[in-house]
Amino acid sequence: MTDLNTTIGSIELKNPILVASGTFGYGEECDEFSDVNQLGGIITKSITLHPREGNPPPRIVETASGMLNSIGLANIGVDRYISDMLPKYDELDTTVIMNIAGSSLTEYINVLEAVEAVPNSLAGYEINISCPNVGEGGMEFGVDCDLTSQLTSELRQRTDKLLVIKLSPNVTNIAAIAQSAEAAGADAVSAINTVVGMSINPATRKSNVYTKLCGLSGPAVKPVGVAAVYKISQSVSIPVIGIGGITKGEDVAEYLLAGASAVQVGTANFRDPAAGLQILTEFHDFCDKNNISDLTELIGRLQNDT
Amino acid sequence: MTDLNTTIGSIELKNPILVASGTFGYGEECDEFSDVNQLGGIITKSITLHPREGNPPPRIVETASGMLNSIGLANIGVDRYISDMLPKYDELDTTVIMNIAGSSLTEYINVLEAVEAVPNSLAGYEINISCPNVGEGGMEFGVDCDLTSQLTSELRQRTDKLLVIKLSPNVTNIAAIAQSAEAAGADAVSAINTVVGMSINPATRKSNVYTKLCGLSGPAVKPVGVAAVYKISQSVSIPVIGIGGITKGEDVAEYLLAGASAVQVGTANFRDPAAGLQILTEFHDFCDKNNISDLTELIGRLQNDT
Amino acid sequence: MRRIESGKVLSNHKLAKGMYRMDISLPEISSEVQGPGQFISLTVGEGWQMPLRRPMSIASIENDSISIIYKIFGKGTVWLKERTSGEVIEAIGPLGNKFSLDKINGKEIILVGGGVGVAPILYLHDQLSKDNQDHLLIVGAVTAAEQFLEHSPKTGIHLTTDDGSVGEKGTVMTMLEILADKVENPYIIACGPEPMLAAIYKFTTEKGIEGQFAVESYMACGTGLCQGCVIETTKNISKEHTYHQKYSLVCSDGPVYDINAIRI
Amino acid sequence: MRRIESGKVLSNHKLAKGMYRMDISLPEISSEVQGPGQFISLTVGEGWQMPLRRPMSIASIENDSISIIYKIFGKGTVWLKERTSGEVIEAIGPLGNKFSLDKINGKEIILVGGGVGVAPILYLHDQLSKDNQDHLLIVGAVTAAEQFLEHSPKTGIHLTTDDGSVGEKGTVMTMLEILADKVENPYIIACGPEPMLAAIYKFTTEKGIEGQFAVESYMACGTGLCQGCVIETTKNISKEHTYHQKYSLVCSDGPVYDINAIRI
Ligand SMILES: Cc1cc2nc3c(=O)[nH]c(=O)nc-3n(C[C@H](O)[C@H](O)[C@H](O)COP(=O)(O)OP(=O)(O)OC[C@H]3O[C@@H](n4cnc5c(N)ncnc54)[C@H](O)[C@@H]3O)c2cc1C
Ligand SMILES: Cc1cc2nc3c(=O)[nH]c(=O)nc-3n(C[C@H](O)[C@H](O)[C@H](O)COP(=O)(O)OP(=O)(O)OC[C@H]3O[C@@H](n4cnc5c(N)ncnc54)[C@H](O)[C@@H]3O)c2cc1C
Ligand SMILES: Cc1cc2nc3c(=O)[nH]c(=O)nc-3n(C[C@H](O)[C@H](O)[C@H](O)COP(=O)(O)O)c2cc1C
Ligand SMILES: Cc1cc2nc3c(=O)[nH]c(=O)nc-3n(C[C@H](O)[C@H](O)[C@H](O)COP(=O)(O)O)c2cc1C
Ligand code: FES
Ligand code: FES
Repeated sequence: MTDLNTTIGSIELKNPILVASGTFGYGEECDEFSDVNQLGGIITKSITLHPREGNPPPRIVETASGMLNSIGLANIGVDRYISDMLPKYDELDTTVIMNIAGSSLTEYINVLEAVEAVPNSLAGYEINISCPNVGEGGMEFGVDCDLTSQLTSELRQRTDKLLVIKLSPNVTNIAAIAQSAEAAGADAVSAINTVVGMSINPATRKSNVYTKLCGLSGPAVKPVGVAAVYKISQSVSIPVIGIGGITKGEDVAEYLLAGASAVQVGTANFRDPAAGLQILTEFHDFCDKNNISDLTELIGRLQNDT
Repeated sequence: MTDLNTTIGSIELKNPILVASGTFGYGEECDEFSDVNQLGGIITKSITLHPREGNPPPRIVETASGMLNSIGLANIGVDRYISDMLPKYDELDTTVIMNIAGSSLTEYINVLEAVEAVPNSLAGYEINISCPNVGEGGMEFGVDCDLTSQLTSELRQRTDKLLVIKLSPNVTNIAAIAQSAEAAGADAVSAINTVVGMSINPATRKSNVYTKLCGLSGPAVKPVGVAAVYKISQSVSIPVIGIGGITKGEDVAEYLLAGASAVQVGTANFRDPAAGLQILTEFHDFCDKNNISDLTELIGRLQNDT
Repeated sequence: MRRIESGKVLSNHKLAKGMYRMDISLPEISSEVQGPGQFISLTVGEGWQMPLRRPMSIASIENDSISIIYKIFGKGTVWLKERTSGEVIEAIGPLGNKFSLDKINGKEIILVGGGVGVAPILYLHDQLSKDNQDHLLIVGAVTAAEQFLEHSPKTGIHLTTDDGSVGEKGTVMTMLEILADKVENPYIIACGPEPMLAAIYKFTTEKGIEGQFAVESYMACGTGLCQGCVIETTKNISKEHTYHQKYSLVCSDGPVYDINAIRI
Repeated sequence: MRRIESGKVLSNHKLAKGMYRMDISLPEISSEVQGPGQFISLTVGEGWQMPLRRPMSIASIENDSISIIYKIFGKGTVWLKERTSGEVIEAIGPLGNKFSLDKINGKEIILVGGGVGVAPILYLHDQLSKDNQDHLLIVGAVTAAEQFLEHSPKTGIHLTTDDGSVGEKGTVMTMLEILADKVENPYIIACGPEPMLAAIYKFTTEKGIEGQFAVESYMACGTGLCQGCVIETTKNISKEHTYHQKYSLVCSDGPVYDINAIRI
C-alpha cells in the first residue's frame, strides 16, 4: 500500500488530490455525491472583499476537450465567507484552503486580514493572481514579477498560514514569476489557472461568452499545465501544485513526475462531482501497481534519458 | 456565389485558406490527394541557413484533441530549397510563401538574401520567430518586442515581397509584439504557432517527446488562436492570418469574424492531406448559406452585443 | 437527493422530424424525482471530446425509467441519437426545481410547449390529467412533420404549425391569445425556445397574467458548482442556492421561475 | 498511388488474447498495394478527440478487402475493437515500402514475428507460400492464449511462448538461434516489439547475417508531411523522401529497412 501523504509547506495532506478553486463551490454544494473528507483538500471559490454578481451570461461554452469560462469571480464576499462558511469548515476532516482574488493590492490584504482576525480552521490561502476574467486588474499581478513579489510579501507579513500563489499560464516566463513568489516568501505555487481563449458562433456572429476573452480549461490544456509545472519546478525549491486537465489517476502521476507535490482537479468536477475521489482511487491503484511506497518516488522523478 | 478573394498586403489570395508551415512539407509530398492550386496558398516548411537533421525521436505525441511536436526544424537548408524547390513553385498556380527560421538575426538575413538573389515566383516570406523547439534562440525573437522590431526592419530593408511575421502565443502580450512587427514594416502577422506543452508517460516515467518541452497544436488550441487573432486585430491595422486548430469550414468563419483576413490549416493535414480543400468547400457552403457576397462581410465583423 | 447513475437505454426512436425519444432505466434517479420541470444531465461522447453533460428535461417517468424527448441540435444530440437499446448512458439527477402547482390557486392552467420545450410540459400534462385537473395544452412547431401529438381541441390539446399543415396555422401565440381570452382566469406554464418565451413574457406582462417558465441555459455542471448557468432576475428572488441579487442559478434554483421573476 | 478511402468493416473478431482481426472493404487502396510491409492508417474515434490516425500493417489482401491484425493497446485500438460489420472506417494507404525479396539472392528466409508484428510477416508468409518459396516462420508470444496459428514444425511454422504453453518454450530468439544454425545461409525478416528487434539486431550483427526489419514509429501523418516518424540510420541511406543524413522517415522510406541500415 502506497503512503499517499504529501507535504506543502508546513501542511501535511492525506493525499495529493485537491479540488480546484471555482470548480467545487464552497465545498458543500455536492456533498451527497462524495465525502470531501477523503480528499487531500479543498480550495474554495475565489473570495473578494465585496460580494460579486459576476459577469452577464453566457458564461461558459464547450470547446474540443475543454471549456471556456468567464464567471467573473461571482462570490459571496469575505464577510459572508467568514460568517457562513468558516464555521462549516471546522467540521471537516480535510485541508481547506481559501482562495483570494482582488483587483488591487489593498483588496487582497483586506480580505486576508479579515480572515486572519477570526479564529478558523483554514490551512491557508491560495492567492489568485491569475484570473483572466476581471477587467480591473486581477490579471496584472500574475504577469509581472515585481507586482507578484510585492503582493506575496505583503501577504506573507500578515499570515503564518500556508501561502500559495496561483500562477497564470498567460505569460512569457512563468518560472520567473514563480521565482518572485518564492523569493517573497510564498510557501508554494500552484499552476495553471485557465489559458486565455475565445469562441465565436459563426451563425450568430456573436461571442459564445459575454466577455469575449475568457479562460480555457479541461483536458485540452493538460499539456500546458504539465509544461508549466515542469518549468517551475526546475526553477524553484518550494513545492508546486499542478493544475490543468486532470481527469484520471495517471494524470496525477504525470503531474507528480513533472515536479508537482500535489494536484488540483477542476473541470472534471463539472462532469462528475465525485471526480476527485474517483481520480484518487485510480491514482492509488496506479501507485500500488507500480510498487510505489511513497510519493517522493514520483515527485520530480521524470527520467532524463528519453 | 461568394467571392472568396482576400488580400494580404499586396498579395491577392484566391481564397483565405492556406496550409501552415511544417504541416504540408514543401508542398509536393501529397499532390496525389489534392490539387494545391485550389488552395489560397502554401506556406512551406521553415527553412534555415544550413540543412537541419531535427531532433531525435520521439518527436510527436497525441493529446486530447491535439498533438505535441518537437520536430526541431528539420529541413533541407536554403541552398537545396533554392535549387530543388523554387523551380517547382514556378509551375504552381497558387500563392507560395516561404517560411524562414533562424537562431540569430544574421541567419534570418542570410536566408532571405540568398532567396532574394535568385529569380523566383514566391509571393513572400513568413518569418517564424516563434518556434519553441530550438534551444539556440529561435524563441527569443518571438517573445521580445525590440528583437521582433529589429528583425522585421532588417528583413523589410531587404525585400519588397510580402513580409509576414509569425507570432508565438507563449507571451504575456501578443498584441504588443504584433504592434512592433507592424511598426517595423511587416505587411501582416500570422498567429498562432504552437503552445508550449509537455506530456509524460507515467508508466515509463519518460517524456513522450525527446525534447520534453514541445508545441501543442490541433483543435485543443483553437480557442487560444481565436483569442490571439482577436487581440491582435484590435491592436494593429495590418492583416492578420489566423492559425490554430482549424478542421472545418465554420472554423474559418470563426477566425475571420475574430479579425483574420486569411487562415492556415495545420494539424488537420496530418489526418487528411486534402483537409485544406475539404475545409474550403465547407467554408464556401457556409458563405453561400449565409448570403455572404465577399469576405469583407466577415472579416472582423464580430457582433459586439452579446 | 441527486444521484449519479449509469442506466441502460431501453429504447431510442424518432418521434417527429429531428425529434427523438429515449427511455433510460434509472431506478435510483427516478425514485428521487419530485415532479415536472426537473431534469437530468447526460454524459455524451467518448472520452473528453465533449466535457460537458447535456441537460434534458424529464418527459415522463414509468416504473424505474425516465424518458427524455430531444431535438438534434449539435454533436451531443447526434451522439444520443446513435445510441441503441442496451447501451449504457451516464446520468446525473434529478436536477433543478419543479413547477409549483400550489401557486395556481384555482386558476385555469394553459400549458404551452414549443419545440423540445414540450418535454417538461408533457410530463406536467400527464400529471394534471392523472389528477383530473382541467387544463389546456398548446404545442407549437414549424410544420406537421415536427408534431407528434394529435390535434384534439375537444380534449384541450391544441397543435399549431407555422404553415398550418396540422392544427391551427400560426405560432403558439396565435392560439394562446385566443385561449387566454376564452378562459376566466388563465395561468400560463410554458417551456420552449427563447423567442417563444419572450413573446409570452410580453403578452402576460401586458395582460397581467401570471405563470411559470421552465428556461434553458448553458450549463457546465448542473449541480451548483460552476456558477455558469445564470439568468438575470427582476427582483432578489433569493432562493436557496442564489447568493446573488442580480442572477439566479438555473440549474439549482431553476429551471422553473415565475414569469415575472426573470428577464428573458 | 496512395489513396484515402472510406471502407465498410466486413468482419472484426478476436484472434487471441488481446488480438483482433478486422477485414475492411477497400477496393481502391487494395488495388494499389505493392506487397507485404506496407501499411494503412485508420481514423479512430469521433471528432478530433484522437487527431492522429493509427497505422496498421496490411496482414492480407483478398478480393477488394484488406485485413489488419491488431493488438489492444490504448484508446484507438479499443475503439477499433468496438466496430461492427457494416460500419465505415476511413483509411489512407497503401503507405510505406515493402520487403524487398530481390535482395535475398537464394538465401534461406527465416520470418520472425512477435506480438502484432505478425501482421506483415503473415502477409509475406502467405505470399512466399503461394510462390512456393521455401521459408521458415517463427511466431513468438508470452503464452498460448496469445497465439492463433498452429505449431507445425514440419511445415516450417514454429511457435514459441515464454511459458511453453504452446510450441517451444522461450522467446523467438531461442528458436531463431536454433534455426539460423541449422540452415546454410540464413536471411532474416522480422517484425515485432523493440526488445525483440534489438535482440535480433545484436544476433545478426554478431553473426554477420543479413536481413530486413519492418519497424514501428510514432506517426502523425504517415504521408511525409510532418517529419515526425524518424528512425536513426547508420549510414546515409538517402532514400527518395529522406533529405537527412542521420534520420529516415519511417512512413515513407520505411517501415522496411535492411537490418544494418538503422539503429534500434
Ligand atoms: C434545464 C434544461 C433542460 C433541457 N431540456 C431539453 C429537452 O428536454 N430536450 C432537448 O432537446 N433539449 C433540452 N435542453 C437543451 C439541450 O441541453 C441542448 O439542446 C443540448 O445540450 C445541445 O447539445 P448538442 O451537443 O447537441 O449541441 P451543441 O451545440 O454541440 O452543444 C454544445 C454545448 O452547448 C450547450 N447547449 C446547446 N444548446 C443549448 C441549450 N439550448 N440550452 C443549454 N445548453 C445548450 C450544450 O449543452 C453543450 O454544452 C435543455 C436544456 C436545459 C438547460
Ligand atoms: C508502420 C506501422 C505498422 C503497424 N502495424 C501494426 C499492426 O499491424 N498491428 C498493431 O496492432 N499495431 C500496429 N502498429 C502499432 C499501432 O499503430 C499502435 O499500436 C496503435 O496506434 C496504438 O493506438 P492506441 O490508440 O490503441 O494506443 P495509444 O497509446 O492510445 O495511442 C496514442 C498514440 O500513440 C501512437 N502509438 C502507440 N503505440 C504505437 C506504436 N507501437 N507504434 C506507433 N505508434 C504508436 C498511436 O498511433 C497514437 O497516435 C503499427 C505501427 C506502425 C508505425
Ligand atoms: C468555471 C470555472 C471557474 C473557475 N473559477 C476560479 C476561481 O474562482 N478562482 C481561481 O483561482 N480559479 C478558478 N478557475 C480555474 C481553476 O481553478 C483551474 O485553475 C483551471 O480550471 C484549470 O484546471 P482544470 O483544467 O482541471 O479545470 C475556474 C475554472 C473554471 C472552469
Ligand atoms: C509537426 C508540426 C511541425 C511544424 N513545423 C513548423 C515550422 O517548421 N515552422 C512554423 O512556422 N510552424 C510550424 N508548425 C506550426 C504550425 O504551422 C501551426 O502554427 C500550428 O501547428 C497551429 O496550427 P494547427 O493547430 O492547425 O496545427 C508546425 C506544427 C506541427 C504540428
Ligand atoms: S450549471 Fe454549474 S452552477 Fe449551474
Ligand atoms: S508520419 Fe509524418 S512524416 Fe512520417
